This record gives sequence, C-alpha cells and structure tokens, in this order.
Amino acid sequence: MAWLLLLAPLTSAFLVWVALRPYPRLSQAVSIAASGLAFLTALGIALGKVGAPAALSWVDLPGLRIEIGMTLDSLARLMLLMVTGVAFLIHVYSLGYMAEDPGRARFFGELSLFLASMIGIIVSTNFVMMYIFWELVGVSSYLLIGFWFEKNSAADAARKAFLANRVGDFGFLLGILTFWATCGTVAFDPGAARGLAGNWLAPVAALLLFCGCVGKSAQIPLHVWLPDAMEGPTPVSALIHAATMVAAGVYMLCRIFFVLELSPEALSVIAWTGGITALVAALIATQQNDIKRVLAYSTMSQLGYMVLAVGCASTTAAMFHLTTHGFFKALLFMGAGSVLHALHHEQDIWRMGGVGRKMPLTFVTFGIGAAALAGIPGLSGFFSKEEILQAAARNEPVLFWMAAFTAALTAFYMTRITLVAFLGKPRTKAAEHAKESPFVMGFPLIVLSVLAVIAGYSFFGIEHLLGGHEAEGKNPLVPMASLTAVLLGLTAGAITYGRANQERIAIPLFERKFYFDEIYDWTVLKLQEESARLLAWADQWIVGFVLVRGGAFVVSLGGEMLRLLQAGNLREYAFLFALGAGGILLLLFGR
Amino acid sequence: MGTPTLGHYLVLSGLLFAIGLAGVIVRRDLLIMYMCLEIMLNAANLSLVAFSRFSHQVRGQVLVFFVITVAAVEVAVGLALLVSLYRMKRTTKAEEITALKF
Amino acid sequence: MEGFLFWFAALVLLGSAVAVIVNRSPVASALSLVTMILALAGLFGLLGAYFLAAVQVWVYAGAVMVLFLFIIMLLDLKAEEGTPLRPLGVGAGLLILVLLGAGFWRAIPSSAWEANSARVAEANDATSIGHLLFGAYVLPFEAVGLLLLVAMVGVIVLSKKDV
Amino acid sequence: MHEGLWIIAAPEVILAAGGVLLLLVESVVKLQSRAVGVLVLGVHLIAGLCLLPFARTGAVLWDGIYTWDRFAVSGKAFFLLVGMLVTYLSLEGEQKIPTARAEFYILPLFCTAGMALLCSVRDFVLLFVALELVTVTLFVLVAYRRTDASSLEAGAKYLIVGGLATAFLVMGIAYLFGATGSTQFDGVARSAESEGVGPVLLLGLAFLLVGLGFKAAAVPFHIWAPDVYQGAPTPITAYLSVGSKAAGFVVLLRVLLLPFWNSAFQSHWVPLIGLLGALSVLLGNLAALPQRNLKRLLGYSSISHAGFLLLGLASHSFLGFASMLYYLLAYLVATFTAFLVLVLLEQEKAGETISDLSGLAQRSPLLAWSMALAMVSLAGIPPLMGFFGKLLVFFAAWQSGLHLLVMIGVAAAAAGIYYYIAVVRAMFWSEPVQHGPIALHPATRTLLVALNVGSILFGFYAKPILALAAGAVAGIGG
Amino acid sequence: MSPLTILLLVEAAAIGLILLGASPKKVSLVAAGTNFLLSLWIYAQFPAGVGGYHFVENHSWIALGGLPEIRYHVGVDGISLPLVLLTTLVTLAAIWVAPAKIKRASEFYSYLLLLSLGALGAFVSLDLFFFYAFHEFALIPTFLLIGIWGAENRQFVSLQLTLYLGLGSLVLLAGIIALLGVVPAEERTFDIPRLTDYLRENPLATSQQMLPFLLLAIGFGTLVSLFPFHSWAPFGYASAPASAAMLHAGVLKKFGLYGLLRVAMPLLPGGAEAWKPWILALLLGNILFIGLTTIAQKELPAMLGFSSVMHMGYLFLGLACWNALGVSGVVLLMVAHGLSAALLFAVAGEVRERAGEIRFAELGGLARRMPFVAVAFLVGSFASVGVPGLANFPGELLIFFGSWKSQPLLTAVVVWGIVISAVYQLRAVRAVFYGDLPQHLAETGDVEGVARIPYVLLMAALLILGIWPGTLLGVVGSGVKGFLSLN
Repeated sequence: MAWLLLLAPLTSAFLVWVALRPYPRLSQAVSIAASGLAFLTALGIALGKVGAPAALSWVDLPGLRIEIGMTLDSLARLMLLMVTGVAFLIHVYSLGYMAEDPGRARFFGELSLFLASMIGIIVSTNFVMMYIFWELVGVSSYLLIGFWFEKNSAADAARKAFLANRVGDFGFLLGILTFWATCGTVAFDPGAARGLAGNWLAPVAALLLFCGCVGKSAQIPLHVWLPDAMEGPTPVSALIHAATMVAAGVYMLCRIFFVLELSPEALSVIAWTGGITALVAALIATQQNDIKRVLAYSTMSQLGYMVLAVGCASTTAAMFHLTTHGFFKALLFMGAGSVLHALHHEQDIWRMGGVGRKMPLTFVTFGIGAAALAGIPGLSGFFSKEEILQAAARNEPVLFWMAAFTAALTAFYMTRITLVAFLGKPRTKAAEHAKESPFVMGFPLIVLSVLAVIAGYSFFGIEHLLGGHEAEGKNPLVPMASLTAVLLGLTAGAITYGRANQERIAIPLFERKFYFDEIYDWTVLKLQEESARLLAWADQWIVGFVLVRGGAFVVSLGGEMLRLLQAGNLREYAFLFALGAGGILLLLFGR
Repeated sequence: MGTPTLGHYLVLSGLLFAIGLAGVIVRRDLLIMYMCLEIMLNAANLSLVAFSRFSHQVRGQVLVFFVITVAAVEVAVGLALLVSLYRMKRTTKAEEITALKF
Repeated sequence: MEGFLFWFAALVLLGSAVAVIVNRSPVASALSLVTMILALAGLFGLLGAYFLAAVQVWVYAGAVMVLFLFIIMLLDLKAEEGTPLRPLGVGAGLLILVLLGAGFWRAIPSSAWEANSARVAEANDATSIGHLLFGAYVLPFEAVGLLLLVAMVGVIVLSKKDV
Repeated sequence: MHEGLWIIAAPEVILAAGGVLLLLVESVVKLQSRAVGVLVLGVHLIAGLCLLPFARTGAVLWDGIYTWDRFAVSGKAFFLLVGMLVTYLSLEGEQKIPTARAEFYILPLFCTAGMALLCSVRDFVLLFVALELVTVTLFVLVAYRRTDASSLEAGAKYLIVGGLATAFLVMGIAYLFGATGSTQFDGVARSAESEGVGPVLLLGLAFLLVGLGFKAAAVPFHIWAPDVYQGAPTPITAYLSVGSKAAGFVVLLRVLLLPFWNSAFQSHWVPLIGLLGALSVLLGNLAALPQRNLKRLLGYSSISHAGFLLLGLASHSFLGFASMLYYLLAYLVATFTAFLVLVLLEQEKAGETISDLSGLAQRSPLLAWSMALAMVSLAGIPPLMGFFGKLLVFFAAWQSGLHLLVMIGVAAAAAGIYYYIAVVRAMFWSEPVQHGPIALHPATRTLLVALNVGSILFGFYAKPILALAAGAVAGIGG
Repeated sequence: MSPLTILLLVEAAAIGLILLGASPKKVSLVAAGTNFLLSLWIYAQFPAGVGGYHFVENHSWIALGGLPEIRYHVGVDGISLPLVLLTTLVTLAAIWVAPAKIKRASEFYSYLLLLSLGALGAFVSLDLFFFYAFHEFALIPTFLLIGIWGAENRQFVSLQLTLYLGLGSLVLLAGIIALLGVVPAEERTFDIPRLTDYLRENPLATSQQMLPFLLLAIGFGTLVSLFPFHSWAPFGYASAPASAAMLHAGVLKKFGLYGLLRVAMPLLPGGAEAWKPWILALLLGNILFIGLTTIAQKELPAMLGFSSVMHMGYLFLGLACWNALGVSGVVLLMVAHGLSAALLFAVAGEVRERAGEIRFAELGGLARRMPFVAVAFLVGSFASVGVPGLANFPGELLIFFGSWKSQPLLTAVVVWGIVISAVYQLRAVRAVFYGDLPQHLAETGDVEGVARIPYVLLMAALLILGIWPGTLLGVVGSGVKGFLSLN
C-alpha cells in the first residue's frame, strides 16, 4: 500500500510522458488524482493505517547492498504530509494558473515526476536511495524551471539550477562514499556510524554530505540558482522553490543528523553557513523589485534559518520551521502568482499598486502569509522562528543577533512588497484592470492561509509529531528581542514605503545581490571557459596536430627521404647494391 | 717468385671482382658497365678454377663451363636490349636513362 | 717458371681490367677486355684447366668480344666526354673496393697460402668434364640449351625491326 | 638415369617441351596470338595434371642434384598457378604489346619451367643455371614493349643489376665450392658439419644471399624493383612480383634449410636475414607512402612483403617456414587480383595513377571490390589471407625471440595501411572521372570472384592451405 | 549449432541477400530484428545463477605444429551477454534510423551489417584469433561509411580514424602474440578459457607480464580512445553518418574495454598492477582534459564525440581497480553508454538531417519544432550525465563505489566529471533545443510514426536498466565472479 506514495505519481508521470501529452485534460486529471492519492496515502500513514513495506534489493553485490525501501518514522510522516498536502493544493491551483498554456499536459507530467522524487527523498532508507531521488528532484526541477524553454532566461535558469545542484551533489556523493568506506553500509544506521566517531573522517564526511544541502537548499555559496529559478511558472516556484524541494536539503540534514552530530566542527560550519545565508539573503531581498525574486530571497533567508537550527543541533526547530514555512511560503507564492496571472505576468512591484482592492481574496491571504513570514506573533511563523532563535541563543550569541537582525529585515521587506504591490494607486493599465483569479486558484489560498495561521499551535501537533517541545533552557530575552526586531522592521517598512511610488532607498550592493553572479561570471565561469578553450586548443594542436599529425608527417617524411634513394641512375643503383653487399660482409666479418 | 698458392689466386680473383664492381659503379656508359660485369664473372671463374685445381675436383670446372655459356647468353640478350634502347633514346649513358625514378 | 708466368699473367690481367675502366674510348675498353680474357685464359692454363682455357678464348675472346665490338661500331659510340671518372664516382668505387677487399682478405684462410706442390697428373680434363656434363649434369646442360633458345628468341624479339 | 624416367612428366619438362613445340608450330603456321595464349594455358593445365600422379612421390635424381619431394611438388604447383595467371593477364592485356605477341605467351613458359626447376634443386650448378633461365627470360620480357622507352629502360636496369647479382651469386658458389669441395647441398652441409664454418664458407653464404636477395627484392638489393615494376608490361610486373620473388624465396628456403641448417651457420644468417627483413618492411612501406603510380606503389609494396617473408624465414622454425609459404600464397592471390584489375583498366585507357581509379566502385563494383580486397589483404586486415599470413609470420618470429623485429614489422604494417587504404579511398569515395560501366569477359568475372572468394575463405579458414604448407616444409626435411 | 552462430549467420546472410539485389533496408531491418529477438531469447534462456560460458560451440579450426591451436569457440557468459544484447539492439536502431533513400544504399546497409557482424563476432568469440579478427574486420566498413557518407571533412577524418585504429589493432596483435609468447610453448593456445584457467593456476612472473600488458593496454586503449590515443574519435564520430556513429561509438568501441576485461586484466594481473599508475593518470586525462575540451566544442556532433571519449575515463577507472563492484559497474556502464551514445548520435543525425545545421550558435529552440527528438535528446543527455533512473547511473555509481576504497582522491576527481559532463551536455540541450527558434529553422519537422520506434527502443532500454539494474546485474554477477577469483 505504501508503495502507492511513489507509484501513483510515477505512473502518472510516465503515462503523461508516454501517451497523454496530446490530451491536456486527461493529463491534468491523472496528475491531480495521483497527487491526491499520494496525499491520502500519506494521511493513512500518519494515522497509522498504512505500514512500511518490505524493502526491495536494488543492487546486491559483495560489499554493497542498496535497497529501495521506506522509512516511515515521525520525521518522514510530517514531511510527507506537508509535501503531499501542499503538492495537492498546488496541483489544483495549477489547473487555473496554467489553463491557457498549450504545454500544460507536459507541465502536469513533470509535476508528477517531481512529486514522486520528493516523496522518494522523504522515505529513503539509505544514502544511495536518497541520492537517486535527490538527483531526480534536480532533474524535475530543471524541467520545470525550463518549462517555458523558448524563453532564453528560463532555459538559462534551468541549466544554472541543475549545475549548482550538481556541484552540491558532487560533495554529497563523495560524502556517501566516505561514509560507506568507513562504516561499511549505506543505510541510515546510527549504529553503523559509530565507526566514524572520533575518526578524522567524521567532519569530512559530515561536510561533504552538507554540500548536498548547500546546493539544494540554496545556501551560500551555491545559492545563485534559486532567484533565477523564478523563471519557471509560479506554481513551480511555490511548490519546488519554496515549500518542498529546497526544504529537502534541510530534511536531509535532519535525516543524517546522526552523522553530523559526531563532529562539532562540522555543526558549527553548518550553523554559520545558515546564519550568513539568512542575513545576506534578507539584505538582498530588501532591494529587489521583482515580487517573485523578493520571495525567492526570503525563501533563501528562511532556509538559512533552518540550516542554522540544524547547525545548532536543533533538528526539531528546523523541521518545525520547515513545515510552517512550507505552508506560508507556498501561500505567498500562490498569492503572488494570482496577482501575476491577473496582470499578465507583470512581476515588477513598482508596476503594480492598488491590486489589493481588485483582488481582495488574494490580498487577504497574501497578507496572512506575509505576516506569518514576518513573524507577527500569533501566526505560525512566529512560533517556529522563535524556536530557532532559542536554539541559536543557546549556542552562539553572535549568530543569535544576526538572526534577530534578519528577522527585522524580514518584516521590513515583507511590509515593503505588500504595501507597494497591493496598496496605493494602480501604476499601470494592467494593474487597473486586474481581476480576481478563479476559484480553483482561490481555494488553495484559503486552505493554506488557514494552515499558515494555525500550524504553529501545539494543538496542530507538529511538535508532537517531532517528539515533543523542547522546554528546557528557554531564554526569556529571545522573544523580547525578536518581537522588537519584528516591530522595528514593520515600522521602518511602513514609514519608508507607506505612500511611495518609487524606490526610496538605493543600496547597489544589495540590489546587485552582493555581486555573486558577477563574481561567478568572472571567476568560475571564466576560469572554466578559458581552461576549456585552452585545453581544446591543446587537444587540437598539441595532441591532435603535433603528436598525431606530426607523427604521421615524420613517417611520410621518412618515406619521401627513402624515395630519394631511388634516383633512377643505374650507377647509383650499382653503388647501393655493392654497398649492401659490403655491409653484409662487414656484419659477417666485422665481429 | 715462388709457386703461386691458392691464396695468390684468390687474392687475384678478389681484386679482379672488385675492379669489375668498381667499374660498374664509376662508368656511365651501359656498354662499358656491361663489360665490367663480364670482368666480375671472369673473376668468379678464376676462383672456381683455382679451387677446382687445388682440391682436385673437376665439378668446379663444369660450373665454369656453364658460367661462360650463360655469360654469352646474357651478353647476347643484353646487347640486343641495349641496341633497342639506343634506337629509342639515342644514348646508352646511365645518366640519361632516368625516366623511372623516385 | 710457373711463378713468373703467374705474376706476368696476373699483372696483365689486373692492368687490362683497370684499363677497361679508365679508357675513355669504348673500343679501347673492349680491346683491354680482350687482353684481360686472354690473360685469364693463360691463368686457366697455368691451373691445368686447358679445356676451359680454350673455351675461354673461343667463346669469350672469339664470340662475346666480337659482339661487343660490333655493337660499339653499330651504335657509333663516342668516347665519354669530359672526365670519364668523376671524383664522387671514384670515391664510391674505392669505398667498395676497400669494403670488398677487406672482406675477401679476412675470408681467405691461412691454409690457402701453403704451397700445394703435390701436383697430381691431371686426368684429361676435357674427358672428365664431358662425363660430368652428360652424366650428372645433363639436366643443367639441357637447361642451358633451353636458355640459348630463349636468348635466341629474345634477341630476335628485342632487336628485329618488324616481326 | 633410368631410375626416374617418370621425370618426363615433371612440369618443367612439359612446359619447356610445350614451349619449344609452340615455337616450332608458330613459325610454320601463323597462329593468332590469343590462340597461342590459350594453348599456353593448356600446356600449364597438362603440366598440372601430369603433376598429380606424382604428388606423393619422393626421389633424388642425377647424383643428387635434383630432388622430388613434397616441397618441390607444392612449389611447382604454385609456379604453374603463377604461370597460368600471368598468361591470363597477358590475354587480357596483350593490346599493349606491340609485336611478337605469340612469343610473349611462349617465353613465360620457359621462365616458369626455370622456376619449377628451381623448386627441385639440390646442387649449386643446377641452381645457377635454373636461376639464369628465369632471369634471362625476364630480361627479355621486361623489355618486351620495345617501342616504349620506359619498358626498355626498365629492361636495362634489370639487366645491369641482375648481372651484378649473377656475378655475386657465381662468386658465392665459387667460395662454397672452394670451402667444401662440393657443389651439392648435402655435400656443403656435411663439410660444414665436419670441418666447421670457416670464413670462406661465410663469404660464400654472404655472396649467395646477395644474389638471392636480388631475386627476392629485399633491401638493400631491392633497388631495381620500383623502376622495373613501373616500366615493365603489367602482366610481367605481376610475374616479377610474385613469380620471381617466390623463386627467390623457394631457393632461399632450400639453401638455408639444407646446406646451412647448421647451428654455427644459423647464428650468422638468422640475424642477417632478420636485418634484411626489418630494412625491407621499413623501406618498402615508408617509401610507398608518397607513391601515386600504382605499379610503382606495388613495387614498393612488394619490397615490404619480401620483408615480411624474410621475417618468417628469420624465425628459422617449422612454423616460420610454413607461414612463409602461406604468406606467399596470400601474396600471390592479392597481387594477381590487383594486377588483373590494373590490366583490365589499362584497356580502358586509364592511366596508372591512383587517381585514375577514382569512382571505380560506381563503374564496376566487382573490379572495385576485387581491388579493395586485394589492398586490404596486402595491408593485413581480417578476414583476408594477408592478415592470417602476417599473424603467422609475426607469431613465428616472436616465438623465435625476434621481438624487436616483430615490433618493427607491426609499425611498418601500420604505416602501410595508409597507402593501401588510399587506393580503396580513390575507388570508393571519389566520383568517377570517366563514366559508363566496364564490360568484363565472363571468364574474367569468374576468375575475379574466385580470387576474392579464395582470399576471404582461406583467410578465415586457413586450414587446407596451412596443411599444404606444413606438408611442403616437412618434405624438405631440414 | 549454437544460437550465437546463428546470430552471425543471420547478418552474413543478410549481406549476401543485399549483394544479390534484395531491398537493402528491408533485409537489414529483418535481420537486425531477428537478431534482437534471438538475443532476447538467449537472455531469457541464460542461466544467470550458473557461472561459466553457455551456448558454447567449440570446434577445432586450425591446428599446425608450432602454432597454438585455433578453435572456433563461441559462447557467452555474464559479461559478454549484455554486450551481445547491446549490439543487437543498437544495430536494430541504427539500421532503422538510417534513411532508406541514401545514395548507394545497398553498399551502405551492407557496411552497417558488417560493422555489426564484426562487433557481434568479437563479443561471442572465446578464441583470441576470432576475437581479434572479427573486430578488425569492421575497420574497412567504418572507413567506407565515414568516407562515403560522412559529413564535413570526411576524407581526412576517416583516413585518420582508420589509420589510428589500424595502428592500435596492430599493436594489439603484437600484444596478443607477446602474451602467448610468455606462456610456455606446450600450453600456448588461442582459447581464452583455457588460457585463463592455465594462467590462474600458474601465474607468470610480473616481469614477464610487463611487455605484453603494455602492448595490450596501448592497443585496446587506442581502440577505446584512452587519452592521449583518442584523436581519431571525436571528429571521426562527428563526421560519421548517424548510423555508423551509433554502431561504432555505441558498440564497436566497447571491444577495447571488453578486451581489457576479458583478456588483459585477468590473464596478466601482475602487469595490470604494475601499469596501473599509468592507466590511472591517463584516465584522468580522459575525464578532465577531454571533459573540459568538450565544453569548448562549438558543434553538436563534435561535442558528442568528445563526450564519448570522456566517458571512457569512468570505464578505465572501474577496470583499473578490478573488483566486483567496479567490474559490474563497467559492464553495466558499457551497455548504458552504448545505448545513450547511440541515442544521442541518432538525434544529432536527425538534427543535421532536418535542420541542416550543427553549429550551436546557429541552432536553438528546436524543441518547439521537433518535440519528440528533443525528448530523446534530453533522455540521452540525462543518461549521459548520470541521472538516476537511466542506465548510466547505476554503472557509474558502482564504479565509484568500486574504486573509492583504493583510490579515494582519484575517484573524487573523477566524480567531478559528473559536473563537467552536466555542463557540456546541458549546454548542448540549451543551445539546440531551448531558447529562441531562429528563422531558418522554422520549418524543421519532427520524427513521426514508426520512425520513432528505434528511439523508443533505446530509451526504453535505458529506462529499464536504470530503474532496475538487476535485469543485467544478475547476469553480470555470475560472470564477474569467475574473474575475481583470480586475485
């Protein structure tokens, strides 16, 4: 039964790919049914009605046994529910959002493939299985970002995403190999990991595995793909680049925490990476004009929080925030998508304005999401962020202050986009003529906004699922600080952008995203490009020309020389003949 | 001036052979080259007869007989060929019949 | 006496052989060759091969050399113009001479220098050669006959104006 | 002399008698030249048939100067095949012969007779005479197109260099005779056994090798080959490149196996032959690279094949000799195929350069394929005979410890692929210069197909040929 | 008669029929289809649990004093069976995608069949002679295929390829001879199983193994385009007609690896160990040097050619480390690479044919005009960069696992290859199929109808093996076990 989780979306993806592409309605139906089925199965699992099936052996060779199985512990259950739930909603939402796109059958097929891969990651029982689905998630993400492949920017963004992920996966695979070589297994087996304890390889393995997360969860320095990934259709941004896939990195860290915890050094690297990412992304977000990009940087920043939490050894906090963030970020993206849909894909917030009045449902739900993200008390985001700040405060004060400052920034930029996009006067014709989106798009917004409000409360049971609230060591300073930060951010945002019709602050460093893209263009890409050119030159001229054709040339030159012996003159022939005879005599008698 | 031994004859024949060979190499006229080939054959004959004499074997002389005959045959054919060549190219100089080369 | 005759014949032999090469005029070369052949016939005689000496004179001096002279006259060959021997050619010739000479010299066993005075009275060499020719060596003899036929046909084919 | 009256049935006798008879008849009744050609083929056939009953006979005749063993029989059969193929080539290419076409068919009979005789020699006198029979006939044949300056030039070059070789040969025989007092192979062997290998004997061996090296066209005595191959009438080029070369190798095998099959001798001639072989493969293959004239190219190629054959000889083992014989047959098939195609193309007034073959595949697939298979076989690519031959030769040489030699052979063979492939390229890639299909006589068609099939079949399934070769080598009884 | 012999005879008969004037494409298709079904039957009948060779046919072929006996000995074990399957499948696909109206069609299809016959023969032969002869036998058809039907620069490229491969084959021949030369005379045989058994019980001294192994490694290495003996490959494949490139890059090239696997490594383990550092160094050249070179390519077929060279690096790594994981991975990856390379070259052929353009700068947006081809190319690309779910991934993974324990650093560098290959492969996808559609490509048509079947077959095989590598690993395992008892 539990195999349905994987098989339903996989079958859907396969069917759509092979046969159903010419029939968009059928494809949509199949795909939505598959995601619904997956959600129901996940529900069944969460309620304990469906158990884990026996594992299948995928590769069984001496020294290496790789299984395809299912882990259905509490961590997986929570994640499954969140992922399948959000995915189902987004499938429904896409019905409306993609209604006019001619390629929507393909879109739904790819969504199904993504869902299957994501579920695969969640239920993995071992490193290799996780790696398999990990990569597949990358592939489906590539396909979905590049869904509008005829747009150059989308095509480039897809490639960038895949490559950045590949770099991370490179480390991940090496980490898996290190783990396997030391522990003798690829299973998620804390018992086996003891082989790593005290070993100098422990931090190496941990950090290599963390590379996977850096790529997938868009941590600095491999984060550059995420903002560009917004070139994909908005439901994709909501599903993959906000709620689920990017969170997979964090989920993976939690899943393999038994390796990470063997090495405090690695943990602190992870924590700092998360903290810095959170801060930098928030700073950048304050200066972006594209609504989806702001959301993307905020996603990155929130992922930084989660990684920070893992680095502070608080997987509970990380998972908590992961879940709530999944809800409200999906909500935000879908809200933004609703706006874009109405504005014919106008993404610049300065070319919107006053949309709130035309699209009340979207406005309200977006507002709830923004508030949750900003950490307004009483909404889910507040609770989960609080946990993380607590964890940071316990571990490293500097990180805590960074995180708090980030919280302020979050409130600031969320205020900024809400005010600029939804309030004020319409700044373009499109904004004036905006209309509320259809109900299929509105319905998921409503559901998610409800979740965004209640998910933080203990009655909702997330923390229960994760094994209880960590009561001990609550720092009273933390809520104070975070509240202050949020308020400061809100106020600053409201003051600055209350009635603004154009940008009031200009910080090029933030606007240009800390010049990461440029730096990469000038270093990594240039280096690769130039070395490729150099080597291609070397291959063509040194190996191909000098060695191969040179060798051939020397041989044919030898031929030409030998040919000159044959000058046609009989006297010379006689001489050579006699010389040969003399040579033979010399050989026979010369010794 | 003692009695000539086998060694004397062999040296003589060797010298003759070498002179003939040198002649083939240094002369340009095919006809003279051909004469030098005859010298070489004669050198071989001298060796044969000398060996034959000093080992009391007549078989060597039989070979000399054949060599002389064959030499005559070769000369006949060769000279006929040279005549044809001369008719064609108006020369018998080795330097001037080098159309086939390299 | 035998020693004297040998040295005399040897000198004539080598001298006329060298003369074949150094003479510019083809006729002179041919005549030197005749001299050489006659000297060789003398040496054959010294070695007791009287039959061969006779054949040498008949076939070589008589037939072959006449043929040569005839062709020289027929083709009206001029003396080689300029120096007949260019330094390069001479150098090459000398090199070959040295190489071969060294080979020959090394090859001659010391035993060859021992005077072999035990001159057995020769059987009539013409007889024994004849026995061999028509006995054991009848096959090569026939083959040589065939060779002569081939030569005849060949000469006709090669030189006759219109066949 | 009565003991072997059946020897009248020997091919050399029948061929010679047939030749004389045809000459006589031809001088009385004016026969058409093509009729003479067909008659000559008939003579070969008769000789072949007469050979059959005595294939298993063994005898040594005439005081031991003539032997009849399986090697001799195989050799005679081989040369009969060569003779027939040459005659067939002449039939196809006789338009190129200006005069005396009848004799052009008859003279090779004597030459083939000489070669057949060479297969049986056990005496240096007979060897000399038989060899001269071959050489002198070839002098005439090479210069046969006497209205053509290049044919005459080739003849003159062959004549002078051939004369040199003869002189060396005679000198060598003289020394051998002087050292051992015998002109017979076993006499030499016995003497070498009892008295050891003296310098005179070695000198004789050296001069003999020079003389035979000329026949085999092995470096450094190859110098005549390219010019003569290019200038001679094409059927005669084929004859030279297979018949004359094979004759040289047959004699080498006989000589090295009987009189010089002594370990004291071997230590001298094995490295020597190996060296000649290495030089030949290198020079032949390298100098062929820039060639554009096909006949000249095949001339250089034949030098390189002499090298490979010498490699087999240098391995001085049963396998080496057997592989050499196999290689000879492979070489025969491929070379004759190539020359047959060349002769046929000459009728089309095409030139002799590689580019004249352009687009042959479109004009006549059979010709193109035959030529291609010949080239590929010569290059040593499976599944053709040439490949298996090379494999055997290399294997034999390696087993005899001639590792460096094998390496050189491999490198040279690799270089050789270039020029063989260049011929294939011209035929298959390029567009034809002339157009229109080439008409072929059904017999020619059959012959080409037979040669191709043989080349493939016996390359892949070499067993029957190898059995013959092994039997022949065993027949010498070294 | 062994079904393996029938495989060979079917293709030979098809060539015969074509020569006799039958419709070339139809005959070839029928022959290839028959062979594919037959090989599937062989696979189905293959007793995976039992080691050793099956479907054996063994006659004496040539026996001569002094020459080791040559036998007609065919059979498959777990290592060659996958390659036989690969050959028949790719042959079918290659023949199917070939245009029926090509110039000199009967020649074209005969050469394709000859190429396939050579590969098939080499893979089923258990006798060194046949093993070698069958492979080299395909040399001339390749030469002609590229030379006559090739694209840009075909003359030079084809000549270079043929000479290079000819040289490699001859070095290989020397290697085989040298190998037999070090075996005591009375034990010499061309029979691979017998030789293996003998050398297993009586290992040679390492010093004796050095030269033969070197020659074999250079010979086989050249045939597999081991750096720096690769110059023949990229542009050769770039210029070859699609079907020829599919068969050569996909199938025939595997011969070299198969030879190392079957002959060089098991028979000369000492030599392998001694030369291992060199092989490891050279394979880095394949991965890094050629990998980066691939990035710089500006034309689709050339890029595919270089990428095919680069991928050989993984296979050499798996071979060099010589353990159960690595060798299983090698067999799997050989098959997978064969399939993916065939698929990609087929697509490149379609692009060349239909768009009339191969330069990246001039292409773009073709996914809109030819969605099916785009999908095929994507699948091929993903397979080639080692995405899970497609056959290359388990192969590469097993190789990495196999080599990690003994060569962690080197493996790490090689793993970086998955990033490099993603860079160039996705760049190609981007340049050819994504982005703007230039005006001159607006009329490009897609592959339709039955012409899609070969692509579907290749993709299906990639998927099946990727999702469930057990379909082959079970078979491979039985073969690998036999080898590894060697050391």
